[in-house]
Amino acid sequence: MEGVAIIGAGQTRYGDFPTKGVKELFAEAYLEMLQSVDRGLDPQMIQAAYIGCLSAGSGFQLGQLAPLLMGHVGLPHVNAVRVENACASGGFALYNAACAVASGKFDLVLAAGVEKMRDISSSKGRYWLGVSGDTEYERLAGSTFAGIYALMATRYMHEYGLKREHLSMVAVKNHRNAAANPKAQFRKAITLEQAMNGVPVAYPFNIWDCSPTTDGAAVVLLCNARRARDFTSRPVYLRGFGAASDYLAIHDRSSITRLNATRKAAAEAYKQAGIGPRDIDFAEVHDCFTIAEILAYADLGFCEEGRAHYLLEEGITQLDGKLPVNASGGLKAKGHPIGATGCGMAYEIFRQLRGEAAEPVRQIKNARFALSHNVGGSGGTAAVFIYQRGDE
Amino acid sequence: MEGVAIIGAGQTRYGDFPTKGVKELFAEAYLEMLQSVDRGLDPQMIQAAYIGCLSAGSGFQLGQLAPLLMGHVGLPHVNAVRVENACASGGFALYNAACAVASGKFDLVLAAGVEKMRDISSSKGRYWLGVSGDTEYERLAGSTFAGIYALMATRYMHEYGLKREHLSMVAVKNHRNAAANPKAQFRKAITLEQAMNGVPVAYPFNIWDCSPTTDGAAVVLLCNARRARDFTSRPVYLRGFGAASDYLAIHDRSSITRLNATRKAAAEAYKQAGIGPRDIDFAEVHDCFTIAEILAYADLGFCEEGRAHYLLEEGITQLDGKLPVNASGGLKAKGHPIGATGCGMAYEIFRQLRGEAAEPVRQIKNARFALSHNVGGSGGTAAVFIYQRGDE
Amino acid sequence: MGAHISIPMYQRAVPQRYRLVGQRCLKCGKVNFPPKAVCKYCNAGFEFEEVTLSGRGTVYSYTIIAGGGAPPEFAEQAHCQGSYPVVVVELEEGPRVIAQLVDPPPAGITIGMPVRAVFRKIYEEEGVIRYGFKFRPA
Amino acid sequence: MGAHISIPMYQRAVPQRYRLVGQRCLKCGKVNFPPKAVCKYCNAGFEFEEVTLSGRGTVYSYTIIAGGGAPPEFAEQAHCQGSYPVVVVELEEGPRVIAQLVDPPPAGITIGMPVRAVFRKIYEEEGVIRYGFKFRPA
Ligand SMILES: [Zn+2]
Ligand SMILES: [Zn+2]
Repeated sequence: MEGVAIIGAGQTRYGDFPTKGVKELFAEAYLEMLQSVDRGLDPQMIQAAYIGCLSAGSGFQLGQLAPLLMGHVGLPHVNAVRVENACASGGFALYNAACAVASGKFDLVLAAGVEKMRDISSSKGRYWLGVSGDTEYERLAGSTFAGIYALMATRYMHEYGLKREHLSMVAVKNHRNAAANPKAQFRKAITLEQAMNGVPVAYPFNIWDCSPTTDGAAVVLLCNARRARDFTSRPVYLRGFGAASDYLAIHDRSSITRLNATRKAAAEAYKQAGIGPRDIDFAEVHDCFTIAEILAYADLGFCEEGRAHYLLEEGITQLDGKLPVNASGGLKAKGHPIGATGCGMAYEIFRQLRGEAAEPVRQIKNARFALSHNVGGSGGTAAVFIYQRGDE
Repeated sequence: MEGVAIIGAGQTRYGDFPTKGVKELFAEAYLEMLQSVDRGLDPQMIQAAYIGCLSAGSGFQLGQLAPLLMGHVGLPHVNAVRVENACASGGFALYNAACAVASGKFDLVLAAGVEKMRDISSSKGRYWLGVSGDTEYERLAGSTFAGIYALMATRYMHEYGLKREHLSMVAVKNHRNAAANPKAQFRKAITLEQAMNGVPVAYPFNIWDCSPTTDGAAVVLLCNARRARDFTSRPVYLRGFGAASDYLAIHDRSSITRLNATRKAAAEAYKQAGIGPRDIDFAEVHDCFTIAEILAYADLGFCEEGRAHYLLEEGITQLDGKLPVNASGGLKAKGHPIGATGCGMAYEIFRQLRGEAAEPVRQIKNARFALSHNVGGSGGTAAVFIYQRGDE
Repeated sequence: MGAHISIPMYQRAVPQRYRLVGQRCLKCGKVNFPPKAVCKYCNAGFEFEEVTLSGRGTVYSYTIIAGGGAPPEFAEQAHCQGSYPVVVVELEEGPRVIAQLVDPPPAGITIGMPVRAVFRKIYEEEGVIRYGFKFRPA
Repeated sequence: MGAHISIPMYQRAVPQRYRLVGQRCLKCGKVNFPPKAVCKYCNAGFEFEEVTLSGRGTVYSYTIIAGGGAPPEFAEQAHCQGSYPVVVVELEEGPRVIAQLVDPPPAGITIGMPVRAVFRKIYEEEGVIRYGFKFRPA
């Protein structure tokens, strides 16, 4: 297998952009990616593209979004395909782009994600978004996507003594981080009191426990590691990439206080990278709901099962803690344009590891290894990536 | 790069199955695939799955169909992802499964496709199917999917003197082939007169120029070529695989009497296989409309541009001709369950090259190399595969 | 359209929705619900006998869907009730299943609480009432 | 839902639909229509000046959509007209574009026939009439 490096990355601001469609969002991220390749690149050298998207632009383009986007940016003949695993679509785009480079068949492959969520009324949006789980059973039970994660949270509280405050501590931390991120959707810190008293959504969640609907796109360019320094003086290496799935319906799973897809994906990524959880300097994890970040801590090996909320109490995952998690603000506050999220995490890590976090206050210093973690729906799929700073 | 072999394949009958949903169709093809692995296989050895689907079961499961299907057949934790390029979704599933094996990361990878098209009323179906092209422009012009291919046909007639009869000759040939295929949707030969006088759909097409709506699934198991004979005495090798895209809207293309995506994908596949069009003994090509098979002949190098209809006049692509095309009946008469089509072609070739065509009358003899060709929509994407018989 | 359950799709699962028909794996003896093509316990058995579940079980987890956030096909119910509980129930035959809880106890839902299945209207769409099981305190 | 063009999406393309606004590539000088982020002729230019197309061109290819097979949002038109022609037009500035042809000549449409753009109702959906260009014989 060939080594894989990231040599460029771009991302739109996340938010609500009525004047931009899916093509405009993608092009904006793509052009920023091109500019980030510091030794220059002829775009016609790009050979393949993997594009993550769930709703295909709020449903207008059900088929073949990938060639539509590539034709829009002057790469009409590239081998382009859409990959879809709900909220992990971007992560699976990145995973399969990495496989394509690792196979030796291609030297330069694009991984991208895009979602235009705010073009449709919220009633239609609710139809689209569904439960991101097993529609035939979970949706017919009257549950929403929030409801499925809420069922996990209630059980976790029962088994491990998690309190309502712990959920809110995730929201407070991630909003604080987003406040410093110029590309985040919500640039506003919130208090613990606010976070605990939002409008109810699905017990035990209130509105502050839930990620928003977001327009956005992210693009990452992968390169055979042997050629990376032709294009940039500061590549970031993708040392490990893992992906796995689980029963889509939570009622089919043996436990709902862990995500087996994350555990299997993480094991694959750590093994390939030859490192363990203790080597990770910072991480971007999938916090579509506050409980999701809490589950991720143990699933990724940052703590033992059932002990995740103590990491929050101890401040370990704050920006100034020992293991910052979601320095970007996370899905919760940076925003969650479904298909883009997995690639947007890679964008954040690429910038952080190169010392290019947009504001000095949010730059994580002396980091060598980072991890990103992208989950599909309620854990039906997951992808985990391990990155290494390249300038050593 | 590692070599890639097909060691098993299964396919449902194609047709209209009111009692079977997307899970049941997939399971039926999967279980036939398992049985075809003649030296036996522990399914738990399967490491990854690529699943092609456009409509996700007529729209009920917009996200994460892949883990839903894998959980249904006892492989809940496999790395599973949906890939989508409209009618080429199955071909891109096969392509990416092949890349995954070629990378050396996996030894056993599933490529599958499924489509449940007949669960919804035809008015809703027409919304779903759209134009399989650039919706924003082609659909707003009032065109259908048939209309887009009809525009290609009209121009082809103008440039190269193609006649209405030539279109019908494709339909007659493929219906004749399907009549002998027990898995085909239409098992009935038609006369040239019938084929020329069907109900109009979009000039110059009538109903006999168009593929039907179809329920169906197909599953192919890929293996690292070095391990193939552990599982079967008669592997089929995937010697070349190519994929490419083009402008999605036909008005953006420099020519509409050729598919550049097919040409680029074929060049990649031929180069990898180290053979040329003259080495191909038979082919399954993408005949969603009769003109599509005619375009494919030149795009795949079987003749020069503009001379495809002479191959029909000379009977070269008939079952008993020098280069049989669509022995299965093709999309036209075997049926076209969108996401399944690309993998269904691989199923047909796997069976033919192993001497297992279900009826002796349709067994192609002494074939060594075969080709399959899967197109997305009106040519926005294409994938081409070259297969070699393994028992020599 | 979106996450729409078509009428044919709904009809194919009527034995499950009306009568909780599951399947006992002939290889490992465990009961799958909803049905699978391959047993989810042994990941190997693919032959089954039909078994109708008792509908008795206990609450494994719960949530309360707030009215404003209900899926559109449940909007009417949410409007009338303000909010409604959804539970995961562990059935006495082994499988867990997700459904609504009716008549929740005034003191609140608790994990471990015994419940039993009841047959109820789920919602109406395309002129067809979708019926199925919900649970109520036993 | 399906292949639905939302109102915001329609509105973003109003300059194209109402006034045929294209873009001249500052690198190669060619005219793109519909607009692209990167020029489709040189695959390199990404800076453009706006140019309003004349709407004059010739028929590059054509089809006639039969009434029964029209997309649902065009069903009313198909019902009234029985069938309607759709053409690809090569515009005098270079780009080709797809649209309907109104008032087709009684002797039939021919490739190479001169046409010009006219502003027409396309269809009505969600209470909003979508207007845009069609072509007619010049
Ligand atoms: Zn069993
Ligand atoms: Zn240019």
